[in-house]
Amino acid sequence: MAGDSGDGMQLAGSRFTDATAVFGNDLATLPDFPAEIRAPAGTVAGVSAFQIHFASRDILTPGDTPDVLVAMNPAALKANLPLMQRGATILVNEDAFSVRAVQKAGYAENPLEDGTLAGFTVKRVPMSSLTTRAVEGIEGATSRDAQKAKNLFALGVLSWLYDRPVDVTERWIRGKFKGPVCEANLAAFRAGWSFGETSELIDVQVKVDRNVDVAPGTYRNVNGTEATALGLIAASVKSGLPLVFGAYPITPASDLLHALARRHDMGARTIQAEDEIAAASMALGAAFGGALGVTCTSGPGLDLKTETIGLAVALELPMVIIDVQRAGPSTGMPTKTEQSDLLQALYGRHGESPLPVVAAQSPGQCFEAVFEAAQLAIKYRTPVILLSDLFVANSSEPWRIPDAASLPPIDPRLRTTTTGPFLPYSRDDNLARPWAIPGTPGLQHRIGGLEKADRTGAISYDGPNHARMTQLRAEKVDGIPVPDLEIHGEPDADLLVLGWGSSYGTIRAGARRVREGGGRVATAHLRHLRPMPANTGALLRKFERVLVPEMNSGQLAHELRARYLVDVISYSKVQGQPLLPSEMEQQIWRHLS
Amino acid sequence: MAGDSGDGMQLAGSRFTDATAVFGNDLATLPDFPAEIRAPAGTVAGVSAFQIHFASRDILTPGDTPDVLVAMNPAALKANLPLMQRGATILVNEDAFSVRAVQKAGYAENPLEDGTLAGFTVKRVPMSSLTTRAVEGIEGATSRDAQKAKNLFALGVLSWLYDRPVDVTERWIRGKFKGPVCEANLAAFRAGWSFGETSELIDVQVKVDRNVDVAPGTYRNVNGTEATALGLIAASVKSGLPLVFGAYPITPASDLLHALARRHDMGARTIQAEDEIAAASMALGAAFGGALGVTCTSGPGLDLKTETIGLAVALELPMVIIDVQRAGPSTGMPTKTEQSDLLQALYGRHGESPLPVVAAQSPGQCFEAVFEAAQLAIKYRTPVILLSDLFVANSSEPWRIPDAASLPPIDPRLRTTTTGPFLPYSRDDNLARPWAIPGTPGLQHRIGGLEKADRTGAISYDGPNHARMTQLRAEKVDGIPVPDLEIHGEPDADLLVLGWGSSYGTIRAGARRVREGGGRVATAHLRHLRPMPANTGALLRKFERVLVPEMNSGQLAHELRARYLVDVISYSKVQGQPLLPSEMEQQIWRHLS
Amino acid sequence: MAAPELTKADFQSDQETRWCPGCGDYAVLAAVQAFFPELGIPPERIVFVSGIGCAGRFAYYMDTYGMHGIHGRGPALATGLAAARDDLSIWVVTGDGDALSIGGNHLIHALRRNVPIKILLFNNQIYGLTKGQASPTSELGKVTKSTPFGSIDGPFNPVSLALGAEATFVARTIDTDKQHLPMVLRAAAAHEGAALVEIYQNCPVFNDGAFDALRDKKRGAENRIYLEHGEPIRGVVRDAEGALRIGGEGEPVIHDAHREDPSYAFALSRLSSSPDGPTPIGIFRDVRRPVSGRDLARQLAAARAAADDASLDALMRAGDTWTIS
Amino acid sequence: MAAPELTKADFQSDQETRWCPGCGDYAVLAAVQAFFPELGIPPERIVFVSGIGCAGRFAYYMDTYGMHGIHGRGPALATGLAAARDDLSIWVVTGDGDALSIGGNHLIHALRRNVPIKILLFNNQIYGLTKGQASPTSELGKVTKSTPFGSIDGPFNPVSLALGAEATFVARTIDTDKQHLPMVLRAAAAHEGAALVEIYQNCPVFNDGAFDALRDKKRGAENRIYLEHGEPIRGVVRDAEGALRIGGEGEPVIHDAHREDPSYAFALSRLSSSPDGPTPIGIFRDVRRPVSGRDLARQLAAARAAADDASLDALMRAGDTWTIS
Ligand SMILES: Cc1ncc(C[n+]2csc(CCOP(=O)(O)OP(=O)(O)O)c2C)c(N)n1
Ligand SMILES: Cc1ncc(C[n+]2csc(CCOP(=O)(O)OP(=O)(O)O)c2C)c(N)n1
Ligand code: SF4
Ligand code: SF4
Ligand SMILES: [Mg+2]
Ligand SMILES: [Mg+2]
Repeated sequence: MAGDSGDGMQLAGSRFTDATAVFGNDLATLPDFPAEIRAPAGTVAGVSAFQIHFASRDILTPGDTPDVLVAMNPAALKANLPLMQRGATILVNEDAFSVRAVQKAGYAENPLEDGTLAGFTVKRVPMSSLTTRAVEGIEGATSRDAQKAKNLFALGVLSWLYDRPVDVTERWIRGKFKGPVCEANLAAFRAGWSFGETSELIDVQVKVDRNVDVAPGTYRNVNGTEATALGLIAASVKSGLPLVFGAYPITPASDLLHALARRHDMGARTIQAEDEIAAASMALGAAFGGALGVTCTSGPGLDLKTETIGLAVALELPMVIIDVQRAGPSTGMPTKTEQSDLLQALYGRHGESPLPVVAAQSPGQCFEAVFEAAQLAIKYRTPVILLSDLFVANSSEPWRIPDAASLPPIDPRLRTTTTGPFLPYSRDDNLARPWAIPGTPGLQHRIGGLEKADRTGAISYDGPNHARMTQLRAEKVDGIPVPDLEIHGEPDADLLVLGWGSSYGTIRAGARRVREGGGRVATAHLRHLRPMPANTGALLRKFERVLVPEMNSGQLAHELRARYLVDVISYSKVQGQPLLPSEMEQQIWRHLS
Repeated sequence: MAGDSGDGMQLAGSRFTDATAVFGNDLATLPDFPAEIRAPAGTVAGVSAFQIHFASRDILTPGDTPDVLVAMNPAALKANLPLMQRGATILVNEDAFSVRAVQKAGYAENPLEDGTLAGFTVKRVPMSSLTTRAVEGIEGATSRDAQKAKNLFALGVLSWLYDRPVDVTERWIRGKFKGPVCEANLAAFRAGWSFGETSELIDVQVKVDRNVDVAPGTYRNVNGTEATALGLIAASVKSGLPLVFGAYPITPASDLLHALARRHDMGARTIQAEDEIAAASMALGAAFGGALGVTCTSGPGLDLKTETIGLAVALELPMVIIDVQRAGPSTGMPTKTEQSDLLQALYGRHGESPLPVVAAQSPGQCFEAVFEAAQLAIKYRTPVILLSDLFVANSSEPWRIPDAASLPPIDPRLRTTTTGPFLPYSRDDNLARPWAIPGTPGLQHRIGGLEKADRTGAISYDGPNHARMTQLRAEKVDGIPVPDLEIHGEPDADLLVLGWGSSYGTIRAGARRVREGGGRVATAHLRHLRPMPANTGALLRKFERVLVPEMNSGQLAHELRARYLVDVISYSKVQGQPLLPSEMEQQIWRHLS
Repeated sequence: MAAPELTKADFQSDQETRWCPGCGDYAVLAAVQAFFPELGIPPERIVFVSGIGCAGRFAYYMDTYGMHGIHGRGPALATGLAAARDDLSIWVVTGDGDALSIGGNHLIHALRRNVPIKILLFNNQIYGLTKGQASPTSELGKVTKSTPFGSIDGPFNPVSLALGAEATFVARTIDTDKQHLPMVLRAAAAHEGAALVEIYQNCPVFNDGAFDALRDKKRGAENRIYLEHGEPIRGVVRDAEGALRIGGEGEPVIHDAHREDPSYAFALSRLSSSPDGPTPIGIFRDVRRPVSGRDLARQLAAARAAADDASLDALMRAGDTWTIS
Repeated sequence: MAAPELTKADFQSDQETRWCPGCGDYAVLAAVQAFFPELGIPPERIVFVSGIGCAGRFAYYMDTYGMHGIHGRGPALATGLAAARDDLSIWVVTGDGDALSIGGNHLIHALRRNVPIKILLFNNQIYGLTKGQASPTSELGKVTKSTPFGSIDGPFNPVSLALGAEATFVARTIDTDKQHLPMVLRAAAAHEGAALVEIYQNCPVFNDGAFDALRDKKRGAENRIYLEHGEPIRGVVRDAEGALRIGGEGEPVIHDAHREDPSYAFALSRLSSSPDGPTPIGIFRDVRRPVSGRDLARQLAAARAAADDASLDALMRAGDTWTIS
């Protein structure tokens, strides 16, 4: 938190610290006062900052590089930016970036506009004016009070982001101030908090294990959303298929729509549909026309896309559905993460409607995951669900940028000719049917959601045909070859920790700590939820104990039990928060002894 | 099939027979010519009929009582009605029921209108006029040709209903007739077939085991739909809650809407909603107002209701969702039965959103099943899914009518007062929350889909609270006491056959046949899919082998494996057809040896 | 027994309001809370149903019964509630995305059916809660997060759409107009069937100033074309072709909100295509049509009250039965 | 190279048509198949997208590309297809339930966006496929399977609804009118944006005779009010209040389908409330408005064609990067 020395940063900082301590976190702080007591307002010299590092346990330093900077003015930004790593979040008081203020801070151009902040997650909040408005109605409060209360607005926003208890701070405000000033401060604090909640602000910290060996190459910081956007563009380029992305805004999935909407330069077409049903239908309609049809949503939206996904299963057309999971049920906690849509992805459609399910395991790996989802969709003519989550979508990590040339081409194998009558439901070796798109002479055909006769695709109510088609659809999906699970750590340990999705880094980190402490443990991570790797069952049986940590009530555990009849141990955390390395470490120790 | 002797019934009958033989069914026929060669047209004496009994195997007699009567005129109806058992299907040529024809047959009133056919499933088809229209366009065909071709229209309808191959018959028509007459007959046949398909005609035969001991009491014939309608009315009467039934038409669920729409006399309110989302939302909105909110649909509609059901889970309001399953995926085969929505009912919602799932096992038992669903919904303040299917909804059986007084009252326990602040998310011993409905002074409160703080119901983004609420919601559902599974047959046999839903009668019949043949087998039937009876695991482990027959790809088997880690044997049939006793018998023998 | 007089405080819930400072929603909330005592309906007989969006939060702030539903389904939830209960005053609060994008179908059907519910559509021409995407009322070319190169789709005119959907009551008002807003609410409450009230609502964070042409004291005075039943409509004439126009030659128009034929109200709705110039404000249409289920509700309530074991027995035993002893 | 002349047979698929004998759908199918050669578009560049219902079967019978989708989603599927491909002629076939009940939202949004698709709405005022329930165009009081005591909800007027949703092309025609139907299709095909064509279609099985007042030779001649651009509308006058009326005193009206202001077309749509009396038939409105994504499609196609590994590399490496060797 940095601002002008008159901005009350120390006060806000210490309040946040208190609330954090009450919250039970371990912490370390580093107040950073300006050298001169009365440095000119708005200059870099006048910046006052307060840094706090907190976590559940194990705080060794006051945080080498902060994850979040709150900059109340351009000078504060200038002074603290060098401390920040790319990928960090910067919350700026947008109102304070007037031309004059920008110059005073020593910037030539407005740093919010000129690319200075590229690579950071910038959240622009008009803090001054929102505070003024919050305070406006309070009898007796002056505009100066409002002006002074904006530190509490910032504190409110931060408290929301990090779930700090509000009552502690409110009690403190009540004790410290009186009358209109008290009211003004309370109003500002609450307004900041409400702003966070109401406008569904999200922040997640980078939890990814950074101690892995770093391969040579060119890197950048990406969050999961950016990597997904790049992966989709790459799949479009490598397949030569136009990308048509239909979506309806929903936190935390909207950002992908925003990112792709900018990509006219790569020929990407985004449509903000009237609802999720339409969004999925648009992607599917586009797929019929030979596009890479993609739709992206979060839980409530996935519910609504169900019927259309089922149609895609019946039509056997390529389509990618991205589900950025958030905490449910129902509206739930839209700004909190969870992995609780797994069973829905697998089974949440009427009838027997199998489809491949892939999961993203880290911000950078979203690129690969979505690229693979597109590959599978196109190769097998099937909808594919990619499970991501709020945590992986919003956190960021250094990502080794692949060479475009090294990415495999995706051959859409569009059918353009036929000898004899065209059979839209004949199949190749992968059991995939031909994709013949409108505009192809001689291959006119009709497809639909009614059961189809094998090979011809004509409407069929025949029982044995239905049995056969049901089986073919399942075989096609279950026959997809996916790479074997790889064991990390001690392959002959007693305990295997098997995770999926965004907990990848955390599980690795937890296991590493255990190993550092002398424990022996193996880990593996599922990226393919249907079909599962061929060696999954064997691996599960090989270990004496298998721990399955998930941010849900044990959905993967349930599925593993059903498939492999192995009594895995479910560790379930449903708090809207990512798993923590420390927590993993503790759990592993628990099951080692 | 019965009509005037000039109506060509024998011809139609023998064609159907041929197609049936080709189809591979065992069969027995009983042509029934009129005694006089030229009895006056339209009189009972002039009726010509043809009876056929067919099944996969084991035909002992030409069918004691026919399941379906095709009556081409009133006389045919009159002559054959005595043969028919209540519950059978009667397809009438509506056009032939003119006042004169009715009198000629010796009826005082039109039997279609005066209640003569109460208890039968009557399908009125304007066969004469549809045939005339079908033939109209054919060059050279006379109206006499059209008149004579209506037997082929009837044959077409029957062929559709029973999936007879059309090519055999068409080939025969081509061989037998020439020129316009041939065209006319072909057109009539196809028109009949198309009518069946286009207007989603459904027929199922009564497959229920009738050899059970018959308890004393008053009986009537009901099909599953009628029993469900009565069960809902009973739940409304016994709870004192108004029934609000929101539905959107869909085969085979629409009939329940039709049945309840007539029940103004019992205070039932039906709404044909604009879509399934609205239908579910209307039921839920009504529940908030203190009604028994119910919605009914089939697969594609269940997809659409997903999000609203999730809201009901979060709101913890009573609601009953009836899913009359049909063959999927997607539009699938709307007139064919299946049990393939089980995993969707259990898991097809985003987030952790548990709810009780109940299944109906026979037409008459639909009454109990839906009554129980309503009881659970009201007692536990939760949406409940009742899984029925096309087969159970449309087939019928004698049903022992309960005394209204013997049905348990359902106490809605509406909250009307409070001491201290009202806590809408406080819980009783069943973990159910208070249901305080608008109009109750002093208990104003707001509920919604965002996560709620325990007890107070205020919006909460708190992690531990979310974990606690997630657990409470699951515990509430899983803590519902349901009766233990009962073993039928030999409790110490090696093989247990465990079914669920509409296969109840078939499995019993198959097992009986095995026992008659000297085999030893036990059966049990699951009516509660979540929670499952407490003794389920123990039972599964007690038997050496457990056979789980289902009309899907093994969904219950999957669930049992996950829950109880028992390697059950799945017998899966996905042909849009109910399981058959003979098939069950065969499977049981297979796993006995 | 005379009920105690209700006050504004009776409608204020203890939930802290959580909109951004300066949000137009505050003004609407204050106006609604101030207006409700006038209806004389006790708070427990009032229900606010809402969808998702900033506007949807409204339901939490009224000390009545309330249901914060799911996105777009407010009118459907409310229709079910109205079917179950004809003794309640049911209000739906919705946003432009909630009502016109995802919820468009339920809105038009509730209006067609003439369900006895009052729908307050907070139109800020943007998605607020999800942080600034285009809505179906955002203007062509609008730059938003989801349309960085400008929206390529033209907007709905909510009043026209409602009239096309057979709405019996359609009005438009402005968040900050402390006189006009309650006046419109009063008429909506008095209307027997479905009432749609479009409220121009400023979103200072994501779409500030969208309605300045009408909200500003000075510009508003120029641009607001008030519709008052029986009064001439200032500045509006009927031209030689029979069309309504702002300014120019023609006959003056006397406003008739009760005209059966919605063509007139529709023509009024077309006088403005976006709220940045002269715009009609007030009640466009207010006519009577059978209210969905009104009589039925009474009839069914009576039937249900009479339904008992005896009638249930009779129903179950209707038709052919046989007895085995 | 001159393409061979197309004939009706080129548009007939080998699927046997499976409607009930006498169904109005046959007449529409025949008219459409007979009309299509005239467009000169090869069958492979034509796509029929449909929802579920009897009408939805239409897609199977045209020997073009076809997609029989799910209930109500035809316009959304077609919008996606149109976004992917601007070289196709895309037609949606839908029923009154499919388009106006479950699919109402997609319909109004496709019209608002002015997506280049042609929507044929087969209105038989009933649910055919599901055997006879009320639809949103069934009249008040209608007795159907789902409304045994008569429907309590008034119907939509599809033309009014479409106009309220900003439709740029709206027409109405009759299944059996072999001259008029192709004339309307011709105009719809020529229209650049979204076109909605309501086709009154008889369902002899579940709602026979609903349109007899217009389909009958004799009664039809009396009741059809043909709308022809530039021609006076027979029997319709503008009264002193500026309203359109059938009969009575007033000025004759010359039809102007191109009038920008939809109020006029809307007024025409209100001349009839159900098709059992005098009813306007023809093109109510046909105006130009930017077509959704028209220019964008070309621009994006060019961008995609140019996108290659080099541009992908550039994109991935945009912004801050660092290299580890
Ligand atoms: C099914 C579903 N889809 C999407 C969302 C995300 N969402 C919440 S509110 C909203 C739109 C808000 O816009 P509007 O209705 O105009 O309300 P405002 O916030 O502007 O008041 C969206 C897209 C959701 N909650 N549920
Ligand atoms: C999601 C879903 N809900 C319901 C249905 C059942 N259904 C099929 S067609 C139809 C309505 C048919 O009416 P309409 O659109 O008027 O077409 P018509 O048959 O009259 O041509 C319905 C309710 C379905 N197939 N899918
Ligand atoms: S985002 Fe806009 S509409 Fe939502 S609370 Fe903030 S100012 Fe109001
Ligand atoms: S039910 Fe009606 S609309 Fe459907 S095919 Fe038959 S006649 Fe045509
Ligand atoms: Mg809005
Ligand atoms: Mg219809």
